Amino acid sequence: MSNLSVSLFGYTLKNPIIPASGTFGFGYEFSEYYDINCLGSIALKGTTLEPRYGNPLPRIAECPAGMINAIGLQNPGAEAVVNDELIKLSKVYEGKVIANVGGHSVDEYVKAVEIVSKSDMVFAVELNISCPNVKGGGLAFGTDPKTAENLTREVKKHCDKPLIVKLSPNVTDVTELAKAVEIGGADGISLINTLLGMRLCLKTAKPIISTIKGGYSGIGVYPVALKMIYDVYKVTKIPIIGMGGVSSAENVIEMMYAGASAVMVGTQNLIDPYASKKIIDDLPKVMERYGIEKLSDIIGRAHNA
Amino acid sequence: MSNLSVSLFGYTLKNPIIPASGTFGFGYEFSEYYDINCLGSIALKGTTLEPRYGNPLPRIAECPAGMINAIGLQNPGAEAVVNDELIKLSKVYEGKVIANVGGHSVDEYVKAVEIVSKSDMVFAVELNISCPNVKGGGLAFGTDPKTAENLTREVKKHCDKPLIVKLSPNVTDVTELAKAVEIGGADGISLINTLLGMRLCLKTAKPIISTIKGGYSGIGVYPVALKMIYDVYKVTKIPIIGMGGVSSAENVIEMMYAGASAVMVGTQNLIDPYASKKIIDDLPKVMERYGIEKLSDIIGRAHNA
Amino acid sequence: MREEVLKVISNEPIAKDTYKMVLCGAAEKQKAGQFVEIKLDGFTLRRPFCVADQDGDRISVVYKVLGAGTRAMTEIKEGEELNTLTSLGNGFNLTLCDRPLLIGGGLGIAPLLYLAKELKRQGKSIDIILGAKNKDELILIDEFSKFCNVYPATDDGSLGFKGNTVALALTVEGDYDGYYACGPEIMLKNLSKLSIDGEISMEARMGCGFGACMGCSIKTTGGYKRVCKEGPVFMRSEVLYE
Amino acid sequence: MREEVLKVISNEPIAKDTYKMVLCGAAEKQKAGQFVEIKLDGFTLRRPFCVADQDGDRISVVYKVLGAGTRAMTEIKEGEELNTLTSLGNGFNLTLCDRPLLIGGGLGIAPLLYLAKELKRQGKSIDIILGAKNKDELILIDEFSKFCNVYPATDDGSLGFKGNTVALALTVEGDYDGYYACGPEIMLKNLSKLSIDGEISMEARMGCGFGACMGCSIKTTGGYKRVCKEGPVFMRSEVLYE
Ligand SMILES: Cc1cc2nc3c(=O)[nH]c(=O)nc-3n(C[C@H](O)[C@H](O)[C@H](O)COP(=O)(O)OP(=O)(O)OC[C@H]3O[C@@H](n4cnc5c(N)ncnc54)[C@H](O)[C@@H]3O)c2cc1C
Ligand SMILES: Cc1cc2nc3c(=O)[nH]c(=O)nc-3n(C[C@H](O)[C@H](O)[C@H](O)COP(=O)(O)OP(=O)(O)OC[C@H]3O[C@@H](n4cnc5c(N)ncnc54)[C@H](O)[C@@H]3O)c2cc1C
Ligand SMILES: Cc1cc2nc3c(=O)[nH]c(=O)nc-3n(C[C@H](O)[C@H](O)[C@H](O)COP(=O)(O)O)c2cc1C
Ligand SMILES: Cc1cc2nc3c(=O)[nH]c(=O)nc-3n(C[C@H](O)[C@H](O)[C@H](O)COP(=O)(O)O)c2cc1C
Ligand code: FES
Ligand code: FES
Repeated sequence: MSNLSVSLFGYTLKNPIIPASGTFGFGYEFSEYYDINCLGSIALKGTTLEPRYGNPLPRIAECPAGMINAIGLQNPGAEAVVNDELIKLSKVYEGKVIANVGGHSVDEYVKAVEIVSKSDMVFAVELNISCPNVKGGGLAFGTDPKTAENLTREVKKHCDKPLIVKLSPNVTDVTELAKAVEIGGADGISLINTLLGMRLCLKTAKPIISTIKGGYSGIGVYPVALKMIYDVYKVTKIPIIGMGGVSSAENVIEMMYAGASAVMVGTQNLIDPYASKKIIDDLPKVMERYGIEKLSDIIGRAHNA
Repeated sequence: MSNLSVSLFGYTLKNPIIPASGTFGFGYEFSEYYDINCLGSIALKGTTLEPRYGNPLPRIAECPAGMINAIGLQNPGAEAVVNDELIKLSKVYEGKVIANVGGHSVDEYVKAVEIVSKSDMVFAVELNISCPNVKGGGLAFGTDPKTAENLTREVKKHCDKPLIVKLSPNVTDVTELAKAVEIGGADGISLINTLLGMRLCLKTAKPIISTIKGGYSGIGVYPVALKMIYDVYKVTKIPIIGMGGVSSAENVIEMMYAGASAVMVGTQNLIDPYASKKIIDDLPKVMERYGIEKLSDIIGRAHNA
Repeated sequence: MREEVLKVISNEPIAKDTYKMVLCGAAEKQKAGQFVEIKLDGFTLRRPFCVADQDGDRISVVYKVLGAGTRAMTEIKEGEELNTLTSLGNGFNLTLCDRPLLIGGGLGIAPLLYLAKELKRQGKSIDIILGAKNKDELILIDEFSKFCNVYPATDDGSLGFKGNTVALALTVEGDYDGYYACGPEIMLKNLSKLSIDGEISMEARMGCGFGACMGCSIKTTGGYKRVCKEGPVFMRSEVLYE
Repeated sequence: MREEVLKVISNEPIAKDTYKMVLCGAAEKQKAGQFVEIKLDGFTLRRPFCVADQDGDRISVVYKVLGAGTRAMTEIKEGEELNTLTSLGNGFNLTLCDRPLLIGGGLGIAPLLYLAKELKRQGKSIDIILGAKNKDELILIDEFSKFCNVYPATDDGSLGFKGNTVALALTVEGDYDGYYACGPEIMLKNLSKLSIDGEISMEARMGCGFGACMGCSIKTTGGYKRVCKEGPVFMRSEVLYE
């Protein structure tokens, strides 16, 4: 029987498939569709210290091979996530999750991380320093290596769980950022967040989403994600969680070859609510086709192939 | 009757559709398929001072919403382009073309531009400072604003035709590059060149193309291209030639709304040899649907809408 | 929510740029006001449409050609199978009031047909205002006329009341203790001018359609709510327009 | 090159993971050695396949399941229409020599069938070496046997000569004044060991298939040439392997 399990920071995931932050809510609603205990883990919707409504509508625009979103980190705030959302999730999910934290200032990040990392259900915290949809925050931390390094260091001081830093693809050289957050003390790196993109209305010539630009995700970003994961694997020693346009078990295997220790599925969950489950169900068959017995064996294989 | 003509540097194009460099060879072979005189203009295959074979095979990898190429600027050299290729083209094409020039050093760029810009068939030169597929050259010029500015200035001194500088999307802030080349004396800007991407072979785990990474193009890059054109339009006064994933007349209109004075069609020519012609044929109908009488009226409309 | 492959029974124009598509194979009874999402070949996101009627396992939707997706839908042939998500959203509250006024503008008329039938089954008498730009764009008027009192309103006066649906509603609201409305955003917004409250069915650009992406959240007096999950039907009084 | 919509007449397995697809509607006679490119739903690039036979407006291709595209091809049903580009590439030179040896390895056997028929029509007698890993993977042997002298070669000796096609060819080359070969790259490369020269049909990952992208250029003694345009057939002696 094929072995799908992978290990992240000493925690064992039954498989490497994790729904990506922002595309799976706080998880429990998907348990109406299938038993979410089949998932490797779950990345929670991006959480900030205070509750946020996010950006005005429209927040969504379609693209030929994906979508643009400008949700703007709508969330009920860190306290409510721990006290309400995670309680609801604990009723339907036995595993542990990854909390995803966004912010505008070092202080805000630190405080939000302190709150969410206290929850027993959280086995790692993912620091979103790459959200293109929040004014004056997010992305700025994700484009300058020194700023990213300092933020990581400050947050790490107040976080007793493994800290994953999520990188933006909207930079000239993502490896600079990766090296910086590793020096800053990150335990893992996740990438990619969304690419900056936009769409215009053919009738009015106006931007479709309210914030003009937004974050582009879906199958169209896959080759970009793969390249960045491959490059970051070369320059860092900490585990990488890969994502960006994954829509099949084959994509998962290719991303693990490139260097991902686990793989997040984002936009595909929105197109097909059963996507993450289907990918997990397909994995053994596809592994067999390519002669893979143990999924964890293939992490980074492209680099020695 | 709808008016499709646009003007670039005082030269009138019967329509804004120009096959993109590298996806249409030197043009004349497409005249076996249709009368290429319907085209607004043609961007020639990237030309260097000396002949180049380019990269080893494989040079092509497929992606879910596009392709990766690593041609590496295969071309017969500037002299042969002027003396052979353009002569062949002149037999089947009455219009004027855009010569596309690549290089490794300022000197090489300057000399190649001097040669190709002498041809009567060339009404503008496109400087490719963003080719991801040539070692030690191309892309480096395209990521640092100061280097790009200086190259533009030097080339401009030796170029008596309008000079278009083609920008890379693989940068943190494309507007910095745009402003730099405008200061350097560029008469126009074209964007985007390919995004960096890669694919791995599922059987061997090895990169599919010989150079490991390559340039990603096709419908998957469209929202990224649109956003960059929109941003560059805001900060520069010179005309923009837009491209990246264009596959329909609707895409052309949207790109012109964003700020493009003309639009190049690349990968779609490879998927459908008749693509550029089909888009031109579709334009009047689509213009009518959106109440557009004169195509040149809509350039940059998104910015006042 | 249910993922279902439904078969196209028919797909015919019923007015200018307006089509009715009948799909069969639905396992569940949809509530009036609920919507379905259709996956179209070559498009990333699903297209949401209100259920305009249900008869056994047959669901119909009425759609207007708006962009590339709905244009492609007009090409779909009888017998083709479509991947859909059904039973989406909350639906209208059928016990909202005793003497309801129905108000439909433009394509918003479609979901009210199914609602009207359901209310009729409860024995209620149905008065409905149907509004459009002009007579030719007024859809489904014959179908409603069979079992409802129809009050047409057209911007150009080519049929019935000259003016918009809200203006007409203001002249009759005294006779009703509530309303159900669906139509353009401006109409729904202006319904606050009525002294009675009612339910409105809203639209938003959707990422998922089943509550996962927060792409469709609106502000309400009860905090933010998702059009696709807590909606698309809301009390007019709870919606906070920006 | 021609853009043509061809209709699938049949699409059947003929060996392990190997299928034959017959398409009808081709307007032009393809040359032996030319190839067609098929656009598959959901895939960006067209898939190139050699013409394995032509009978009037019917073209057949023989393909092996290799990746996602060819796997999807096995699902294509009779009656479906496929967008194709036909008459691609140069094709074999039918007047290359008087007494040719044909050498086919693996899937490379397929295009030689059409070639053999064309040569036969010229009145030439056809000797062909057919190679594969083992007996079960040796395709089309019955079809060739009808009109050619077939010399099988298998790596495991399960049929005919034990060894590869080139090794077998070396033992008989004296009888021929040229060859036509198609098969894996390593085989084509090793044909340089023969003292006679001949034509080889090459493969390359293609962007376009009709000469526009330079994705398939190889080095030859006559400069770089495109597999899709100046090829896929080249003289063995002109190809410079790296
Ligand atoms: C809950 C709900 C119920 C609806 N019911 C109906 C109905 O019964 N009949 C009907 O004709 N229309 C209905 N609509 C609107 C319908 O979904 C859009 O007209 C349709 O999605 C447009 O698709 P398109 O590809 O033609 O347009 P495009 O503009 O090309 O679509 C691009 C993207 O924008 C989205 N989009 C564009 N316009 C709208 C809109 N007005 N509302 C939501 N998304 C939009 C599309 O779904 C797609 O994701 C409903 C919308 C919602 C949210
Ligand atoms: C001129 C020519 C003639 C051919 N004739 C035949 C034939 O008669 N029968 C047959 O079975 N195969 C033939 N091939 C190979 C066939 O094109 C590939 O097996 C097929 O494209 C694989 O597609 P896929 O989606 O299954 O593989 P994937 O690996 O999923 O394809 C990914 C991409 O790589 C390309 N690709 C992968 N392998 C090859 C390859 N070996 N050669 C070229 N492109 C490749 C695909 O076309 C696609 O663009 C020929 C190739 C060429 C160039
Ligand atoms: C609707 C939506 C909301 C998202 N919200 C978040 C978020 O809150 N925090 C975050 O780190 N990433 C967020 N992302 C980014 C995804 O987690 C992921 O990095 C990105 O979409 C690329 O993966 P994909 O192509 O598989 O979707 C969001 C993406 C989408 C589409
Ligand atoms: C096969 C191929 C070859 C290319 N060669 C060149 C080139 O020589 N010079 C250049 O400036 N751009 C080159 N490009 C980039 C295109 O001109 C264009 O900028 C890019 O592909 C984006 O447009 P598209 O998505 O429409 O293809 C090439 C692209 C492809 C696909
Ligand atoms: S559309 Fe995704 S939450 Fe409503
Ligand atoms: S595949 Fe494009 S030139 Fe040969």
